[in-house]
Amino acid sequence: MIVRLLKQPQFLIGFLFIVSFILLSFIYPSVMDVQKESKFLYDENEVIVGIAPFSPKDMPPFGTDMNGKHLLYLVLEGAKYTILITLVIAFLRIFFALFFSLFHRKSKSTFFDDIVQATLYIPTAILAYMFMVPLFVKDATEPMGMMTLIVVQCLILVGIGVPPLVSTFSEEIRSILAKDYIVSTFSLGSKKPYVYYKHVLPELSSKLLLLFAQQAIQTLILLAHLGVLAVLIGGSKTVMMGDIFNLTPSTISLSGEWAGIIGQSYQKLLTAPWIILVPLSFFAFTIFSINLMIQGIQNSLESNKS
Amino acid sequence: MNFSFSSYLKRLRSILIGVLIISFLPSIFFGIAPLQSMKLWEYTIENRKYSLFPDIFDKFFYSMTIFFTALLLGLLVALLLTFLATLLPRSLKRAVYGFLTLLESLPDLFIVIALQVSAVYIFKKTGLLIANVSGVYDNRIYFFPILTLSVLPTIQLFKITFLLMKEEQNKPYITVARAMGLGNLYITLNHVFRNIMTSLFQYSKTIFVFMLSNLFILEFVFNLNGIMTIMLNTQGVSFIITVLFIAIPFSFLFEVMESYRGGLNVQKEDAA
Amino acid sequence: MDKHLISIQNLSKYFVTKTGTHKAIDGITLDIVKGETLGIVGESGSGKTTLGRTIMRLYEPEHGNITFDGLDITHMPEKKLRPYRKEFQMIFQNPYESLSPRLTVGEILEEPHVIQKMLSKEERTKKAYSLLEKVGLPKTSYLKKIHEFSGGQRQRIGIARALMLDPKFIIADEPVSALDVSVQAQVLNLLKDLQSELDLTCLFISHDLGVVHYMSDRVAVMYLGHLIELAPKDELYRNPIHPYTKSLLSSIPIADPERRNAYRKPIIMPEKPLYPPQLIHVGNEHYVSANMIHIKEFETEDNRNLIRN
Amino acid sequence: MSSRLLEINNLNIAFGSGKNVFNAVTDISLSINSGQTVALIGESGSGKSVTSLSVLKLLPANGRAESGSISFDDKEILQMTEKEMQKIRGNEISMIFQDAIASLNPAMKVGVQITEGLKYHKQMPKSELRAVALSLLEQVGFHNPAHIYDQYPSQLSGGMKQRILIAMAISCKPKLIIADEPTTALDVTIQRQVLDLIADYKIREDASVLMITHDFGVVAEYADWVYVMFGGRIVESGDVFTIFNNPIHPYTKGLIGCIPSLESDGERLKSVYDYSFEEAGYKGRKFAPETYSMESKVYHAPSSLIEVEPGHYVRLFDESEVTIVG
Repeated sequence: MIVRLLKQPQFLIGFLFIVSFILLSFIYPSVMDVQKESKFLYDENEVIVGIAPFSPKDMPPFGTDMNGKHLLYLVLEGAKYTILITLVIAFLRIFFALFFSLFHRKSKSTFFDDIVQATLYIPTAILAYMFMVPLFVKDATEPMGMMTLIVVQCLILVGIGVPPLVSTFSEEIRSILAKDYIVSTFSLGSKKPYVYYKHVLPELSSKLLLLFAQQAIQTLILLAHLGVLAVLIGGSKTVMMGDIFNLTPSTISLSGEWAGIIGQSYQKLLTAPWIILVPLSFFAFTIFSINLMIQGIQNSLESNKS
Repeated sequence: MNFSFSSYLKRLRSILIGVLIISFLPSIFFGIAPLQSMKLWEYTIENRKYSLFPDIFDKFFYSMTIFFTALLLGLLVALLLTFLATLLPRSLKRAVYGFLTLLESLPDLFIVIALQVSAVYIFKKTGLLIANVSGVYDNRIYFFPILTLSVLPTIQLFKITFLLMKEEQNKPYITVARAMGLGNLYITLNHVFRNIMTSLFQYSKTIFVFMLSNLFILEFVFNLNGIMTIMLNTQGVSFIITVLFIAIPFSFLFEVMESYRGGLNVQKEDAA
Repeated sequence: MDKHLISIQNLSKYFVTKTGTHKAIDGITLDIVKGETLGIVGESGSGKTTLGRTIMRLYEPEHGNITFDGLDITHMPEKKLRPYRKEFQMIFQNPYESLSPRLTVGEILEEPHVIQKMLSKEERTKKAYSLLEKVGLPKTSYLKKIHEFSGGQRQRIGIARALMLDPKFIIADEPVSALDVSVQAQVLNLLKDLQSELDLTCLFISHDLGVVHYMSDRVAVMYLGHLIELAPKDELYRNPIHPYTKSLLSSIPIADPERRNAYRKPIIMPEKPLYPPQLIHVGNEHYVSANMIHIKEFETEDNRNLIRN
Repeated sequence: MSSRLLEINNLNIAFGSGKNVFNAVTDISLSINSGQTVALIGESGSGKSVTSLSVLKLLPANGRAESGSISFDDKEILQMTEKEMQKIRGNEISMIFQDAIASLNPAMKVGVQITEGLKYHKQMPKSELRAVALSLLEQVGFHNPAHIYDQYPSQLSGGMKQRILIAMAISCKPKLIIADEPTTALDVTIQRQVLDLIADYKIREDASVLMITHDFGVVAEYADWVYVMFGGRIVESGDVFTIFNNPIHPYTKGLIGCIPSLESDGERLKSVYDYSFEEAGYKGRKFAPETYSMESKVYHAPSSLIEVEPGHYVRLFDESEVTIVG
């Protein structure tokens, strides 16, 4: 299966982009001089001409954010967090959904289906927001350390994605179980776990990769939305910005992932749009490369069916 | 068309239970949030309290006008594009399809912000304000929200009709129609389009769900304070009411669609 | 043990659908003698496949009971039934759906033993090879996957698999309807040879009366979930009583142009009776549903004496 | 107008191009007189359906008639433009397909679909269409035409849908009906009713029928003339009585032998492979094509149809000494 996938050009391009991006995000400090900050712009005779944030025209390649940090480095720094968090969340969603759908059919509790029905009408961003706000309030009262906060946030993002996935899986499993060769295995007296392990899961596995990639895209989009809502992974603290005359509270993302960049400078949208457009376009690139991987997977699925 | 009211009620009941569970889960996990202090029928924006009831109706109406105009615009543009696509040579068709997957992977947030920024940029450069960019307290803007919200349905509807056109061509009933000596144009218009419209019903459910979450982001970025903004800022009972405001009409729509499709061909694999 | 390997009394299986309960099979009573092949013929919707699968306990029957080799297995819990499952095996209709696309032929053939935890690995492989040879497939197919085989070859693999556990009773559910007519004859002959060689009792299900006639000793006709007529095959062919059986027989085109009967008896599709018909013995092992006995035109000469005695 | 309605002469049809070209059908010659039912019999992959589709120029995109001629009513079909073909399809030649389940537009009422041909070809006004549709429905055996008219295809059984297709096919009173395995997917009781319908139409309108089937019983019951096809070639042809009483080609004998008949007193079914080549062949020349098991590669040395008795042709290899390449 994997060999066939690597032969698909689209899958290869998408896969290489993501892997190289994560690698670069880990090794870039040793490769480029990171500390470069340019809070002020001096013209040839040392006169301060401009103050951060600078547009990509003044400060290639991507310009800087409010406190002069180069967006290029911010984005590279954030890449590993965003992509890895997304992959972990997508994987956990698939894992739990598969786990539930194997046992969900047994338990007659229909609450699960009710939740699935209800989630159709509530945008996922609002759903996540509803859980995140009380979490932050609780964290404010008795802080639980950044790591536990991130873990709980991830669990929330996983929990939201599981119900609709469970109904997709149950659908898939039902259609597989109806196949003749499964009926014939049961006619041999095989137990349910044996049939699941030997026949249902391998048949599902080809779909799992596809669903994983789709979940990764949904998580990326959700992170971007939460960024705009100033709900940041790893929490945020508000800090007084600007000089003493106009102290504007602004939230600083502790974990530095992309949505954080967007979240903390969202108010500057109209004045310094590039600060938000740059991380957003990286979100778009990642989503596009995952889409390429999906097309590669779909082609390989078709080819082995024919 | 075997629409049954009882199955619609069953669906509503299950949505109600689902919403109830969802609205109480946060407080179960993370304790009662202090916002609970406000009365049942209230929502807060920038911690100023507003009473839910008179506002929710026209806010809902405002959001829905944007939603359905965008959907209609999306449908029209998609059909136009499909018709143009049929005239394209085969190689160009694949290129169009590839371009669309690229467009589709643009996150809605990107489109919304890019549009807003470019509108401001054009205004700064040329002084021409195409349309107002954000809904300050009570002036309702329509042009940009509808344009942004229609991008997603246009792409998805076009991709689906595009796929269906290809799929439908080699269906046996097309060969039968050709064997009856009917012209290709006649067949495309009377047979293929008619079928595509009916199978569009099946996919519209997923498109609707996507559009709802886009509507929310739209309202936030353009700060239109429609129904979604209320949903964001309410808790407990008022949250349930807001969700039901959306759930009741849309689940009715889904019920009608499913019953209509039930009569026709078998449920197609979800391609969107 | 009495001579009936399988006997079924009043077996019924209902499926609950959106539009009400569909009585797939209703009140079927049938005995299958050890070593014989009982043919089940019926058109689509007659419930013949459901009957086969209910006997195999793949469906839980609503009422009635199934006795296999003197043992009532109708509601036997799965755990207790498991050892007996190796006694009755099934051959499926669609060669492209009834074998796993991922396993090699060897794995497919040995899976029954893996499930029933019988024989060591070597014995399983030896048996797999011997059965491959018995169904006329080369030894090299052991390592191949099923997408490398034609429909006819896949059906042979299905037959080999059904015989791996040395069953006493085989249910063949439309084993040849998906095959080309030339391959069909080969598979039918293979089934006949294996049955006599391994002394198997067989239930042969098909919509094609010609195929059922060729394979079976006795033939049962099913219509809309009811058993309406049962007789030795030649008796049924020469002296059909139920109007539906008559229509069935007269619809089959005879491969002989001289005997084209331009005039054809009209096809009668009787309404589905409310209650399952009772079968009455009308002489030389010929059973027919009671409510058909009183129909006037049934009193033809050649079976008038039958009615008298 | 000569009594020859349809004349096909050494037609070759190929699919694909370059390296992976596939000759679906080679050197096909057959003719149908008006009022005659001709049967094309063969198994899957024998090219019988492709031949029938080529008569209406309905070959799939990558298929093309490379050489040979198809003349219908003294008009050469292969030279016709798409416009001219559209006037013939459904109007003078109409076709009935095997897969009745999917052959009707699921989103259109059945009654409307029946009269589309009339509306398109005969510009029949809307008012008359409904009346004609109802009479057509009666002709194909529906007792409640008004009710059936308003049904959608998904509400009808397989047998009913096939009758709708027949009603469609005969709506413009065509001279030739091509029935491509019209009853394979149907139960035998419905099959007879459907085949009788086609036969009644043929007699009533003195039309002719090209019947594509794999069931020799259907051929014996309904056909006047038979062409047996294998590996894209005609291996034997003749009138139905000669073919049944004196089949010569081993493949034809095999096809007839492997039908389980109700009168057989238990003798073993002969499969196609039991009729392996009698060494003698016919008058010193071997039967072509050499092997006929569908799996093995078939050796296509030059061969031609020889008239072994008036009107009875068999395909034999041209040279007597032929090296058989498996």
